[in-house]
Amino acid sequence: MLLEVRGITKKFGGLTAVSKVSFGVEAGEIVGIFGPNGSGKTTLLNLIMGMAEPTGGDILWKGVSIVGHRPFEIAQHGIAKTFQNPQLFPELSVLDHMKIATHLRLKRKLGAKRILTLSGMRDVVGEFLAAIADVLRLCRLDQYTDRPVSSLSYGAEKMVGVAMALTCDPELLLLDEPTSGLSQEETVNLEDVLRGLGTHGVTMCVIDHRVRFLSRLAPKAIALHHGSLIASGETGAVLRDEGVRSAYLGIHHA
Amino acid sequence: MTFLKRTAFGILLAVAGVSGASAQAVVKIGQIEGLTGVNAYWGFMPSQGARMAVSEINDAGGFQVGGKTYKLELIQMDTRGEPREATVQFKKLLEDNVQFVFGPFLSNVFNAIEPIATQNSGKFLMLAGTTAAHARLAQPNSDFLIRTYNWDAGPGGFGTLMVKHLKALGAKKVAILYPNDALGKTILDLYGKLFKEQGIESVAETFEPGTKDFSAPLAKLASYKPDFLMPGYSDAVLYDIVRQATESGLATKLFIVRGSIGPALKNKDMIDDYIAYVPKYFEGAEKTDPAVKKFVEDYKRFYKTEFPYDQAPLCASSCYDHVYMLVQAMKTAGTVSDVAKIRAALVAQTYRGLWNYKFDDTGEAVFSFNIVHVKKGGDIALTTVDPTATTAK
Amino acid sequence: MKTAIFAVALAAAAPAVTHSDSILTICIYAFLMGALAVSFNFIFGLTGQLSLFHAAAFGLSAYVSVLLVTRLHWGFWISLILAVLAAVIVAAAVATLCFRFKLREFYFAIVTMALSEILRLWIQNWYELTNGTLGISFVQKPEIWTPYGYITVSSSTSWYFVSLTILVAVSALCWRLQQSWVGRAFSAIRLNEQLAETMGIDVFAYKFLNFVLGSALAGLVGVFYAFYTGFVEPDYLSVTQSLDIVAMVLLGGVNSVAGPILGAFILTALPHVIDMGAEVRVILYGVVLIVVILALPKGLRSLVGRERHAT
Amino acid sequence: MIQVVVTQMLNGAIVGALYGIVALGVTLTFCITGVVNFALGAFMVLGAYFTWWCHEVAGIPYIPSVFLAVLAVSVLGYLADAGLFRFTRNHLVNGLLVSIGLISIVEASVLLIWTATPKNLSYVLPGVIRVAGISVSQIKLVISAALVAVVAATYVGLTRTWFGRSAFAYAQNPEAAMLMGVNTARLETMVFVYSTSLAALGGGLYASLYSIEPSLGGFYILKGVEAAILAGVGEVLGSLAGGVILGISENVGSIYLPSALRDAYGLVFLILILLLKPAGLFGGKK
Repeated sequence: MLLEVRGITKKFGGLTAVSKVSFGVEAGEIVGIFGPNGSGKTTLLNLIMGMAEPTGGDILWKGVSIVGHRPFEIAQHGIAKTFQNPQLFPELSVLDHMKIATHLRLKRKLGAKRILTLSGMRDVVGEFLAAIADVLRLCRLDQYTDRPVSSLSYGAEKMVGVAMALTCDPELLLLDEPTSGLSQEETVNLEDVLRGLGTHGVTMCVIDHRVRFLSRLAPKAIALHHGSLIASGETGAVLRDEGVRSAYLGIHHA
Repeated sequence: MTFLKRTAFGILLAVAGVSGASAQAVVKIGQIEGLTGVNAYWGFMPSQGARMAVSEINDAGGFQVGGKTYKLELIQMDTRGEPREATVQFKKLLEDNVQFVFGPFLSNVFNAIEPIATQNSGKFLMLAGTTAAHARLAQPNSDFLIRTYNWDAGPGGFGTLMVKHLKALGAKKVAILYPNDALGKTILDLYGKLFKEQGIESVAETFEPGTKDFSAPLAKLASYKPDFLMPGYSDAVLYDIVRQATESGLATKLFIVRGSIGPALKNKDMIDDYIAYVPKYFEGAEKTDPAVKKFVEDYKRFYKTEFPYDQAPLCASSCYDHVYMLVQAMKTAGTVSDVAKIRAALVAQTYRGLWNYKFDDTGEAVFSFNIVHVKKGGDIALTTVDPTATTAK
Repeated sequence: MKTAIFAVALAAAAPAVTHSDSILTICIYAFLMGALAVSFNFIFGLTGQLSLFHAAAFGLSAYVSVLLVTRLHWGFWISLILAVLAAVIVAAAVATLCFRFKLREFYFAIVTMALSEILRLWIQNWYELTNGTLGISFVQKPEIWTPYGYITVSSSTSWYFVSLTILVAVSALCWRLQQSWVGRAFSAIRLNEQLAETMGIDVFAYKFLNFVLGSALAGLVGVFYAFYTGFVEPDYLSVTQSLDIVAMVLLGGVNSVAGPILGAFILTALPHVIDMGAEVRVILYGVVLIVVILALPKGLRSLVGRERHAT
Repeated sequence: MIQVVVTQMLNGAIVGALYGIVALGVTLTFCITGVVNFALGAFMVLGAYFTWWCHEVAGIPYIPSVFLAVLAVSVLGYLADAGLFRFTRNHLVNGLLVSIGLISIVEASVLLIWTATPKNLSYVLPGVIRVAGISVSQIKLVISAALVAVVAATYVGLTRTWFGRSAFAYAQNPEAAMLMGVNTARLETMVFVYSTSLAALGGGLYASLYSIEPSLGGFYILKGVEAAILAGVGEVLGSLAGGVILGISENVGSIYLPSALRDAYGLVFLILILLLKPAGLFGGKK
């Protein structure tokens, strides 16, 4: 089991955002996380990424608890996350973003020895440019390489987020609402990209509102409602689940 | 045609002007003080006096040395009270071949430029006011330096005398309240010793420059039950300290060795006794001494203001004298460039201007001064002390 | 890069042209303040931390070195090293305090200011050791090795080259780091701390490193500044000093290496270029400051082409 | 000894009230325009000198003099905002720099016009009130009362009036306020000018307590900022309290410890507060 979540709980003051959720992700799987607004999906991902401290329960990464680890440590373990509304470095170009994202690659490659690279004038990022180019091509951003992110479309901005996450070459990729705010054709594009990743064997947990998109993408799924797990298993089954249907119909028709 | 005439005339004038200038020999006087910044107060006072004297001398057609007429050119540099700025400004003066430098009053500035001055010893004269110059005078190779103020504890210094005077009044305990800056610290140490010599007990409290509310330190000092409070060291703080001390009754007998009697007069109904050393008690002197009367009137005319009977004119007047003393020394030395001769003449002279001046062997000034008693209601008792008449050179 | 080398060459040739001691002095101070500004920009420009502790690090090292040399009669170079070490230790303490408690922007500025004020007051009131407000004036000058053997740095010309060397060294170091993966991490923190963290950058560690290194460089400059002036006083650590540095950096332009140097030169030389009444000079200083900031919010550096960036 | 301490607490509170009025200006401008307006120090200097001039030179009675000074400075404040600070909105550092420039301009101009010698107002309401061995000067009491009144009035104005509420709303969430139909540009200008007039008032009242010199502004603005941060940015009544706490910690501190370190006592207190309660002593919201 790559990632195992055991009875994780998060309380914000009075309300319980996530309560006793347990599920697991095997290497190579793509898991869709279903659930209406405010069902605690985003909080769940934040808990995994270490961006919020769980009130109870445990998260195991390759069998070792990572609860209490800071986000940068969790990133080092090999988990990367994208954000619902794209988080970027204003005023920098797409390439600059990718270069920053190579931070972990360099660390994994040289460890403490990377200090020595400072003695010379050469910029070690040179070695990763090829990899960056691949990622950009894969994410269909190659034509924007030197554009400042501020000049990109919303869809492209979100894609930059995905590209950065990929540049960290993670073992597990957490995607928070990747299609929200995307045009139809951008969504299709994104879906292809993610499928591509799937075939490359990248493990993913994906939150999304677009049920069809997600059901096409993720063979396995879990569903949350009011913070608790109401169904999990093969995606079709989950979506046919009564509880899940009523939960959704309760909010809006999908 | 008229155009041609006018241009021709203009050219003539220009030529005349130029030739006139070249015929007119000039002696440069530099002044290096902090004219802006937190300590501007200390630069402003002396610069006023110097400016006045120089313009007077020039308006009178300059002065004669060796049958040649010279005028003065005053170059006032602003150090902002910063060593960095002072270093540059001082070097500028030296490069400008200025042979006579007035100032500085600030010891940090003096400490910063002293090495440069020492390197150029013999090329110029520095007439410094700061107490930091006192220690330097004692050391070898100090021919460049003259201290224009009289050393509190020196022979004929007012410090010793004032403390004796205080002793005579039966003071047993004195509380000192001084700013925690260079001069403050110097005076503090100095008077600590002087009081001890006279068997007067003293307690001291210092405050950060810029402090305006002294209620806490005053209360603290009052709890020692001192006979006198010695606040310092300039009118900039005295007005506040004296007001707060007397108003609250924490201290009504004061002892001042720097600063004017202005604060006493402003609080005259609150004070019991206010003993101050002032180089000159203008209010009295202008009635008796024509030179002082003239100075006061010139000052009003020159700066188009009322004559402030406080610390400002005290320092201004001294610097005013220094300019005349220097000119006097040039005349007696018969040169405007041989600084060694001029220094000798300056140190040798006994000058009777607004103040009476004399120098000791090290080149430190000794001058006449008044001890003023301001009693409740503002009646004033005056003692004039003139070491220049007594102390042998 | 080329322009930089050209500028240095030009600067190195200057003493041959002018013999004016005062001009050399202005240059020396401009070089030293330039190096100080660059080291400040290393903190402020890269990680965006508005440190008002900079003058404190500068002054602390100055005092430590001067005390070691004058009181214990130790050599200049060992004193230099220990002085910089002192700056490192104190800066590390400050950084731990501020960054552990996650003080941001303005609060960070205020706390660093408060700490530097406390340090100043402490030095100023420890008369036995520091001679307090009287300051310490001393004659010792550093000895350096040259191809012609050891020489004592005392003449303005020799100081000119020493200070130029310091400026070049500090600038080169900062430039190199800014261009590297470390500089990239710094900028990432400035631009989006949360994202930087999820990219695997240890925000605390890098902020800490950045602050300590910048302060250490300030300390280095402080030592040479003190030994050139031959006098130290508590005002070395004053808030005004820190604010002057901020002014230099912003005037020249943040987040470049040339900018702060430019700013330092202008603000150091300006008062001497304006040859007017004391007060007028100060007024003009203020006017220049305001006009430049309003006309060029990115500083004078933005006038001449953009510096290449690795971020 | 107990009397001494109580007296010092009183004095500290009064001195602190002066910090408080500046702090209030700092807090308001910071909330609304996102700039720490160090130039308030300069406006305080002007307020003090104008008051002095009106009273001593023009011979106008004290209270009208203060009003005139405040009026004059507010006009200058408006000009400064329209000409300078309008361009540094929400840009902390540039605003800081413009303020520094302005301070040096004002200080030097004052030097130029009124010279470096400190100016003294002829005493307004001299004498002290003594109760049980505790003595406080009358003018100090009156002035602190005035300051408290002004702060209270400001608070009422901000909480009870539509303008005040919209100001608060704006401080919380500019977009929302704009949708509410708040004329943000005008709001920012009004708040800026109001805070300058507060500084001027502080200066005018200061002039009746202490002798004035051009450099007083720099000292007081630092205290003002400290007090504002101590209280928590955005706290109206808090800023006064912050100033008072600062003043008391300084005065009482200097009884037991050397008064040369006076400024340090407030600072230590400030640091502790910021570390333990970053939102400030009274700051509720983040």
